[in-house]
Amino acid sequence: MLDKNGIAKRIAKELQDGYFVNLGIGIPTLVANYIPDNIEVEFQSENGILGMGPFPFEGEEDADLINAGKQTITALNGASFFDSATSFAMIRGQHVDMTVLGAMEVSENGDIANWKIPGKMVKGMGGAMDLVASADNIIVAMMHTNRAGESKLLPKCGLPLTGVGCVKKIVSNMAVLEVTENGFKLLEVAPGVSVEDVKNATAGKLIIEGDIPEMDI
Amino acid sequence: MLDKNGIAKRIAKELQDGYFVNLGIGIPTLVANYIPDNIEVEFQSENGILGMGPFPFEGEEDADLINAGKQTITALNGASFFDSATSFAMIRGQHVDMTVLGAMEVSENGDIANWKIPGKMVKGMGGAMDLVASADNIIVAMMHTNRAGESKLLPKCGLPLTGVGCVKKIVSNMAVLEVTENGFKLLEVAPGVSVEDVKNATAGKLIIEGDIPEMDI
Amino acid sequence: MIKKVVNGPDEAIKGIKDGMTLMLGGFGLCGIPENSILALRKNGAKDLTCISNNAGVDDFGLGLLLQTRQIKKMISSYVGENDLFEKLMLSGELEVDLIPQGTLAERCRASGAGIPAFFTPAGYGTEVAEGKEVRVFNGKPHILEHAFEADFAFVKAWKGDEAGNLIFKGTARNFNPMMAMAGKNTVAEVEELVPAGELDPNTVHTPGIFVQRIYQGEQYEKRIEQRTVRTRN
Amino acid sequence: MIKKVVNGPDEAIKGIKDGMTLMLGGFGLCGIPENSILALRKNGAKDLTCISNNAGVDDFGLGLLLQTRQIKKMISSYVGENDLFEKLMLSGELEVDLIPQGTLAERCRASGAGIPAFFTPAGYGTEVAEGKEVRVFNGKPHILEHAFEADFAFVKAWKGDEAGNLIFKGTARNFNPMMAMAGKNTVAEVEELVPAGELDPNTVHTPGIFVQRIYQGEQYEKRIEQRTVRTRN
Repeated sequence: MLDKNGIAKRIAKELQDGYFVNLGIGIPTLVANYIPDNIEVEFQSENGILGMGPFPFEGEEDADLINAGKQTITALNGASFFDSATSFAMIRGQHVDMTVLGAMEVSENGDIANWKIPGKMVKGMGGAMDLVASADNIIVAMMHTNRAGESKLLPKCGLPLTGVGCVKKIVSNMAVLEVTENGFKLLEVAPGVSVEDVKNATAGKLIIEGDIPEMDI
Repeated sequence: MLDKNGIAKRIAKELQDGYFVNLGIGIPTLVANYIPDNIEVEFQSENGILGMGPFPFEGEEDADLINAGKQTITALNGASFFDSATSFAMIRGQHVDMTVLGAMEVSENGDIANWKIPGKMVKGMGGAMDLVASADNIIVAMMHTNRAGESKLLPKCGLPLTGVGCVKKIVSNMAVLEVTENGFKLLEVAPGVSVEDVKNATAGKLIIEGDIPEMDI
Repeated sequence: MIKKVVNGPDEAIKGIKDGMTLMLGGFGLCGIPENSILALRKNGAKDLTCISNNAGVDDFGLGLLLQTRQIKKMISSYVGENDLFEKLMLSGELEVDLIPQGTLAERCRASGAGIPAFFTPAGYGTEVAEGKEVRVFNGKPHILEHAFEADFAFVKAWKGDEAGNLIFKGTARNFNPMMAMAGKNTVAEVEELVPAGELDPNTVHTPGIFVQRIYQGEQYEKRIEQRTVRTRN
Repeated sequence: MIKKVVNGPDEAIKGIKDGMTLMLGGFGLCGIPENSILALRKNGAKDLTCISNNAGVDDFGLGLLLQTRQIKKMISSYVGENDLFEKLMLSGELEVDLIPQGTLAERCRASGAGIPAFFTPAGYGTEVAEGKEVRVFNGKPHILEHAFEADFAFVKAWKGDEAGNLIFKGTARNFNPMMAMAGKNTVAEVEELVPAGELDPNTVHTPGIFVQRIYQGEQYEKRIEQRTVRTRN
């Protein structure tokens, strides 16, 4: 079973040299800590920066330099700043190569819900709807089950949707799965997790073909 | 009867303090030479400058600084440069207060034709279609008749249109006219031109109400 | 030149009336029109509709106008940082229209650019698409979104000149340029106001044509929402 | 960082094939990708569709590719400065699609911004509107225009860095930023190429994400079309 950092580490292996990447809030943010040594990627934050760097040293925080999570950040060499319309032009226009975001629920046809729990919580979708509707390469970082132990990989989402049929890949604490026409296809299991465990934790249709390797992280 | 400079001079009297103005190629360009002393206006050129100044001194021409007529220009204090999409955002979004352009034909309902003579001349519409479709305050600077002496103020345009029902005012070498629901309303005649002369030179419906004053230029 | 420079925020908000629609720049607390918001609070205009990506925090930014119940309706993309907001929304005291962030930005730009409507893929198949026209382009469904209208737009820039030209700094740019384009009356507050001619025309982000009033803000708190740092090793 | 810097225009145009659609920045002869155009002429690719506001003059700019008959179709807003162009068009040797300048700019931007279509008032009631959907917004008729698609975009900037960031100068900016956004492969040529980190990120006009290849042009003629001057008194 992976912890949050483990999920981030596994997702980082999906990065390719030269990628422009948008990381959502939460686990996705951690991906930036595990970029493979032999490649370079550039991070885009939808509030208006390309070439986002690490947090500033103490005392060097700049209120005019934050990421989409409202955290103080820095800008790397080769960075650029731009307005929100240009930022979402990059996203909708598919200039961003990979999007990583969290989810409350994902359905076997790739629907995703992550912005609203009716009557309880309404924070808003922020840029998530634009991101999932636009990106070709969307990876969801999530826990396989909720706190009650119920599967978050469902036949159909129960919560209000963020996007339909858009999730291509899921990296959970238990497994890596591809969303195919026929359902969740199991690609890898986490260390210490059996195929049977994944089966039990997945409510949506699960496709298991041949031997399933253990993640290499 | 006015010459080109006279037309420009009369149009300049329509300028108001603080106006942003787009001047077309030809007679309209001359309007910049007759700005009343007590007001300031800013000229926008659709290729991407606001705050256009006079031609540069000899030897100071900059190939990277031209107007929409491809002439070398200068930039005044407070000028800004921008891309073509932003430039036409200013135009379509009605941020430009006054547009002056030439015409081959204008009809009594305010249609204008100025970009094409089928089979003979096709230079293109450039920004004219965006300008006439967007501006609330369009003044046409034109000769009242063509070289053959035929009226260019018509019941209906014969040439391909640039825009429909958009011209509000015409300043010709003979008169100032307002385009109303009922036709061309004569507002002023040029020095040495009689109401009868304007009547004879206007093929479209002409409205003459009361005494018509002579232009004060 | 027509005088765009006003004495301060109180003069800048002249004409604000109950029931008006306002746009306010900023992302989180970054690049928000601090001084204009304080003046709006002092002014007391109510039943306002505010178009702003976020709603501030409880005691700063637009949160100040929520405290005084001056806002009837918020049009935003993300409001997760404000407890009072959530309470007012769930109790029905506050109308809320949540829309995707990119759509919010583009609807502001469209308004300023004379584009009444456009198609976007964002929100297709979700609540956001309800009642909206759907059309397929290149095999992909899109929904039709419309330009916003706003009586006033309040933006905040780093530097500005007397002609209304604006330059933003870092990620404080965000929604400010599009909202400046969209406002019928755009009020810009700046950290530093200079005479026309001192800004390089090549580096201007918002040309002066989009700004009707401008003033130098008296004080900027520029509060940081999430102070994240690393330690020197 | 993935290597965007190429050795020169010949390497930059690799992948160009007969029948492709190209965008080329510039207004008149101002801000045109001079060196890329020369390389395209040397390359000889034909049956090209070129989206460019103008068509150059007889012996410079896109006029050079008209001379060699490499262009099958031009999509432009104004072509009045080119006699060969007019001849080829009237004789039917050259297909021409003339569209309003603002629509041209917006269709490029839309393409790069993932907006497949938008409404504009420009051209309503004219030849340009033929066959296009008309819809009334706020009492005013608009027509539906679609985003352009282009295989390559060629742009020219003043300064650029190794990350592909671009800064333009004066009115040489014009269509270049939108075309950079729109191209599947965007080739930028610059007068001065600097290492990443040397450009102020606040003054970048085109972020590097929109540029796939970049090189410093060997020579810039920057021909002036209408040299207008005043005399010192």
